Amino acid sequence: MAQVGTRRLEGVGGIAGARSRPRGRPFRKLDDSRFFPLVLLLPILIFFLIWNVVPLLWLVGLSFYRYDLTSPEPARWLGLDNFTAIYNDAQVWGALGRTLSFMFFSVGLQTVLGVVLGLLFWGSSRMPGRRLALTLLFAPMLLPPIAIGSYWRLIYDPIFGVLNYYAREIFGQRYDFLGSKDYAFPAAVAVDVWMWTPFMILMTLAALASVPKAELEAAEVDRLPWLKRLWYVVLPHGKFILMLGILLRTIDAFKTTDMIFVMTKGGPGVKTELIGLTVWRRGFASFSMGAASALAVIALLIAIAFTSIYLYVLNYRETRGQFR
Amino acid sequence: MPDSGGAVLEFRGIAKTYGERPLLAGLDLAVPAGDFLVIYGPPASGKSVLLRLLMGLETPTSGQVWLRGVDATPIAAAERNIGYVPQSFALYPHLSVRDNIAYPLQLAGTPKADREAIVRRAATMLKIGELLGKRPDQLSGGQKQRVAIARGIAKETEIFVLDDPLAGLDFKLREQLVDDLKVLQEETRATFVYTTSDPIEALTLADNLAVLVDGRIVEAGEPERLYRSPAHLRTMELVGFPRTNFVPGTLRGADGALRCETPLFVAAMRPESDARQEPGEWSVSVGMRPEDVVLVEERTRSSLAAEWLPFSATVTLREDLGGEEIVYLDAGGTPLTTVIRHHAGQANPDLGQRVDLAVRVSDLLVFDAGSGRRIARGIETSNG
Amino acid sequence: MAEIRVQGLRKEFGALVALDDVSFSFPESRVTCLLGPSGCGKTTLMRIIAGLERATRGDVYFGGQRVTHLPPRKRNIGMVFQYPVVYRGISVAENIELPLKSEKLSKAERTARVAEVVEILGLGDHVAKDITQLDNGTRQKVAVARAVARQPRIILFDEPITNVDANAKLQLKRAFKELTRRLEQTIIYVTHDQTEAMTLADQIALMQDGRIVQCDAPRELYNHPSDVFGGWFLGNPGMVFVDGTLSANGSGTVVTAPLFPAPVPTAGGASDEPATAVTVGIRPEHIRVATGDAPGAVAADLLRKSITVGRQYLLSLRVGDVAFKAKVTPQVGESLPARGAVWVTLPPERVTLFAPNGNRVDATLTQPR
Amino acid sequence: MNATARIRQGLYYAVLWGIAIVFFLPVLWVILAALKTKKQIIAKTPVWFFEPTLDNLQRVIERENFWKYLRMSVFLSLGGVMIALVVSFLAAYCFSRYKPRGTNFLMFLLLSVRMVPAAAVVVPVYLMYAAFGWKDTFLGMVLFYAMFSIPFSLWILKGFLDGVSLRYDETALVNGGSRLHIIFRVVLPQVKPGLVAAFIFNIIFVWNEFLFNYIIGGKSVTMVPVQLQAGVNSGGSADWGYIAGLSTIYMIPPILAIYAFQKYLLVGMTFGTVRGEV
Repeated sequence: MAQVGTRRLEGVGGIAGARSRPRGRPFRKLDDSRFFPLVLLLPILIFFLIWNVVPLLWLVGLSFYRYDLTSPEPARWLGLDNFTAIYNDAQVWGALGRTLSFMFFSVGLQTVLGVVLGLLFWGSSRMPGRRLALTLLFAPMLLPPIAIGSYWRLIYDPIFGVLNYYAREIFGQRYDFLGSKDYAFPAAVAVDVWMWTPFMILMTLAALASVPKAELEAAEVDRLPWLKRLWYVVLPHGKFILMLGILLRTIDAFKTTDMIFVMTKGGPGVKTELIGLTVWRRGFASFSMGAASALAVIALLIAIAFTSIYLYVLNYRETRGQFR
Repeated sequence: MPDSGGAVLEFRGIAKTYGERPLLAGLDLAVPAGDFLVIYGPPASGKSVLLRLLMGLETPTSGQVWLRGVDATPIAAAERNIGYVPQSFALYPHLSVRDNIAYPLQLAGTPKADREAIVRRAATMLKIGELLGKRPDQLSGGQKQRVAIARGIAKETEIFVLDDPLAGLDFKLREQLVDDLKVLQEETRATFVYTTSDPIEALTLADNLAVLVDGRIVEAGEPERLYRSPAHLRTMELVGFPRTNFVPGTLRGADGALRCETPLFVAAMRPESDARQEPGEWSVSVGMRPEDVVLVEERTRSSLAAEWLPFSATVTLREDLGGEEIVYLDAGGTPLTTVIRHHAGQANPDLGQRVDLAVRVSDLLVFDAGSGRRIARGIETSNG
Repeated sequence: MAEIRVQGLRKEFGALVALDDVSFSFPESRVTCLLGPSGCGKTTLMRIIAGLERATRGDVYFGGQRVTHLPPRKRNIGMVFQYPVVYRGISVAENIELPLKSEKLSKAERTARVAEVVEILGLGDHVAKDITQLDNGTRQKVAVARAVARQPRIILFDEPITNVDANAKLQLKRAFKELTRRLEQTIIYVTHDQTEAMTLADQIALMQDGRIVQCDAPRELYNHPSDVFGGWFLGNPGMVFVDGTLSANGSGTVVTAPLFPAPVPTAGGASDEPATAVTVGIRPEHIRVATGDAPGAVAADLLRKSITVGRQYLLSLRVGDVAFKAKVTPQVGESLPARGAVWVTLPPERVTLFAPNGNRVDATLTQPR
Repeated sequence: MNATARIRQGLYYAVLWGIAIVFFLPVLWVILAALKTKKQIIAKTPVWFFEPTLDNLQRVIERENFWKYLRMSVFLSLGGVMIALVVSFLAAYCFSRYKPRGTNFLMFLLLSVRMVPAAAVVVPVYLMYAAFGWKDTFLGMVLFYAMFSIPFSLWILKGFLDGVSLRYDETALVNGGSRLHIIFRVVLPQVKPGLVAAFIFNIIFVWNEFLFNYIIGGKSVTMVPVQLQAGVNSGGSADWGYIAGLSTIYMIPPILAIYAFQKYLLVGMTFGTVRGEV
């Protein structure tokens, strides 16, 4: 036993005077108990149970049934029939393929444009009215998608649309952007690009802000050329946030429904019908809930896969401690 | 169970493991009332965990914490009534300095008038009286630390725990705060338990010093005793600045005499106990304090008495502390340091120069390389 | 190689004056340490010299050339930052070489320069390693190597060893010492650590509140601070200060202070002025402490003693209500009791006098006859 | 700074402002439309300069139930988000401090479900609401929006709570503070920025939400976007003046919010996984 030397003083107290016995507490409080963490979690668990688990089970269950709201007959067990039907459904495959190319083009364009414009905005911190300019810039992504869809219907309108007028001024020709087979899809992509490029600008600015100031200063003192600075200084720090941005956009592009719904309803034909719209249509246009659920289950799985990738990237960075 | 024997707080057989990893291993320590105990050890030696066990913020895997004569292990942190200065300042950013300091009192339900008086007193002691109206983010690092200490001591209790409160502060700030803390403790006569990994801080503050290495207390006692007569290699290494020089060697016992051979010298030793009287051979570490390694002028070298062991080394760096200088040396691959004091008119070697050194046999301490325990020391010659 | 001169440099951050009209010359091919507590303006001064910060007023000259308005890349300087800046994704050697690639040097020349700095800084074992495999200390060495390899006229160090562990600190100090012995460049080294400054500098420029208060060789600065601040800031602990009075007594001027048993005559001071307040300063290691009385000694209370650097003893003492510190040798320290009555002597030749405004008084004390 | 540098900087800023305006142009066009007469809206040659009329806006305001829908938008947004903040703050504290097993899994699940296309979730939710009779009830709608806001709030708040040192809790604990005291008096004041970010971000989401309000809502809990969609899809020729007017009024709060809380935008848009400002 390491009894350290005996000491001459009797301890008499601290600055406030000693009161050596703590005041006893008559009863053990709830928050000392080991159930306290559970109490904190209870509300979220209830929400999770009622609004996530129940619908999820419902959804998965329903996907094995034939269940039409319009028909009087009760739900009928189908097994995997709904899924095989989807597998054989060219329309679904078409919508999936269209969604993929929508994601590819719109996210790709947003990224390129966003990075370029973001770099342009780098160093604008002392711009007069910067806050207002950024508000205008970021406005598209924060307005109701429903409203956005309707604006663009107005702008794209073949007769009085402002875009058509200028198209004719320049190309001498009118375009029915949303009504024509050739232009509807690019027109939808264009709206998405307009709406979400500001997001990629935001992410690029965040990525640039994550580059330590000293490293930029060192590159300046070391006289590195512009491109080398981007490559050796900016990219190693910024790529992570940029990656998160791209992933978030990909997940979000997969979900696009409202805006298309208002703008084209998937038309002309199925030219702009994305998977979200297909699910919606199956459920609430033809009221075949079973088939819609099966499709929803598939969409769900794809979304979970995307989210996993996102979180994996996020976690990878945290565990590898790449902050320094 | 041993009687607590007037100890105001006591660790009995404390062990703590996180998963598989043992942080503290069977640790006993008793602290008498009014003591300034410094728990001193290298970073990550378990100092903070020990304090957190004392505060009741962690539960020991085994063993007990006794407070004021009762087993406090099952008592919640809130009921232990200990003043606490955590490692990072942890000042509440949304409260003024005054409210930060008054915080423990407010929680304890001290009447408002008394609170103000105690806050004033604490602020005066720590020389932050004029800062009471400010917010933490308006303060410098040293001021924040003073506020954190004031908050820690403004509590109606007689036991205070300070977890390396000066870590990360500027040199000059530490110098002042160390002094103020010592005076504070002597004036209040409260029991202070303090951790640090700075040797000078530990030596300056401690009434008693507990050297903690790898979750074990290797030695505890008054700092001067630990400094002069360390029983363990780690004690000698850590207690004192600059760090002690160690030379690996072999201790040989034959014909009732002990000899220690190192790359630098060969010297006669005497065992610490009879156990080492028998013939044998041990691999050892020979410790010599930097101030005991002295620079010798070439011409006086031959006239050195037999009690001095001469060797030579090359100067690799001279670090000027102002009042004294640390000379870093390389003696055939063994790094060594020595201290020279300018005002004492000592030798003044150049960087890269080969210099002659000597150490007195009686200043050598020999430690078992395996256990780290002291097993022998240099023989004192009668005329020394 | 170039002398660096700043002229009437002023920097304001809002209401805060970071640099208060600093005019100063950093001599060519020398290591000048800017030393001072945090917030004294030393980093701001260096950043203005580097061109990373713009002065509110004043000019910077390299050699004879005015560079006030040049961006950093046109100033031909090297700089090492507080936290190790390395370029990611490439090896140590490539890191050192990267800036050289923009310098229009032959491949052979580049390789030779890299090899040279690698050798000086002892990076030989690491050249091929990826930068992410290195600890902070080694990274900082790489940063130093990169700055040096370009052979700029001027190299600036901004507290380069603050953020590395103790062991790496020592290694870096060795490397700096070695570097500065070999290099011909003008070097400015910013630090708040007096030991670093004393160890590495040819001369130290001590800063306080946006001004350079003194510039001298390290030992000179330590031994003869030109004001109270220098005396306090250097040393561990810093100088001991005691209030006293300077007055005339017929034959000359004398200093009266609680730590002197009788007035001590001065040499060189003015003699017929009325009594003025003066601060008596002495380094704690110069104070003599003994258990017995001696000529020139006063009785003191020893409050505490503790072991400090190299087994010296740090003593807390009090004479009347004046509390102060002294640092004594192991032998003396051991002979003293833990607390109690002792005798304290201030050797007059070690005492420095300061005026009430903090400046050193040009007067030396002499042994009382 | 010399003259050329100043001119160059002026040009640079002008370009940046230009970009911002180009992005805002489509929105501006709608705002202009709201101030035009019907004729001006459908004029074949775009009308940029005209005498503004408040007719459209007046029509919007006077339309039956406009205030009711707007009120519903406000109540549902505020109500849902406030509930979500309370629920997720408590949960985030638990996750951050007690680290119960399954923390990561639950956080992952919550986020995943939120990332699923709304159309996929709406089917079972609709059936559940129909079965339990929660359709077209205020409580059903507000609780749904609370759930809708919980995942992002939880992520944002967990991130902020992890940034509050455990030393704060411990200091309170050793001084006799209760857990509830720590949660509401010690930690809460320090995560205010997180609360603001979560609040702003989620409220904009709910404010703009359409699909669920359309499907599981009904006459008594209709919000403005549903009304907007009804306007757009009302037979052959839409009443553009009305739509533009309604959108213009409805976009004022979000635009003001972005202006006022711009520094929280990044935290919100990445639900706390990227911190900082731009």
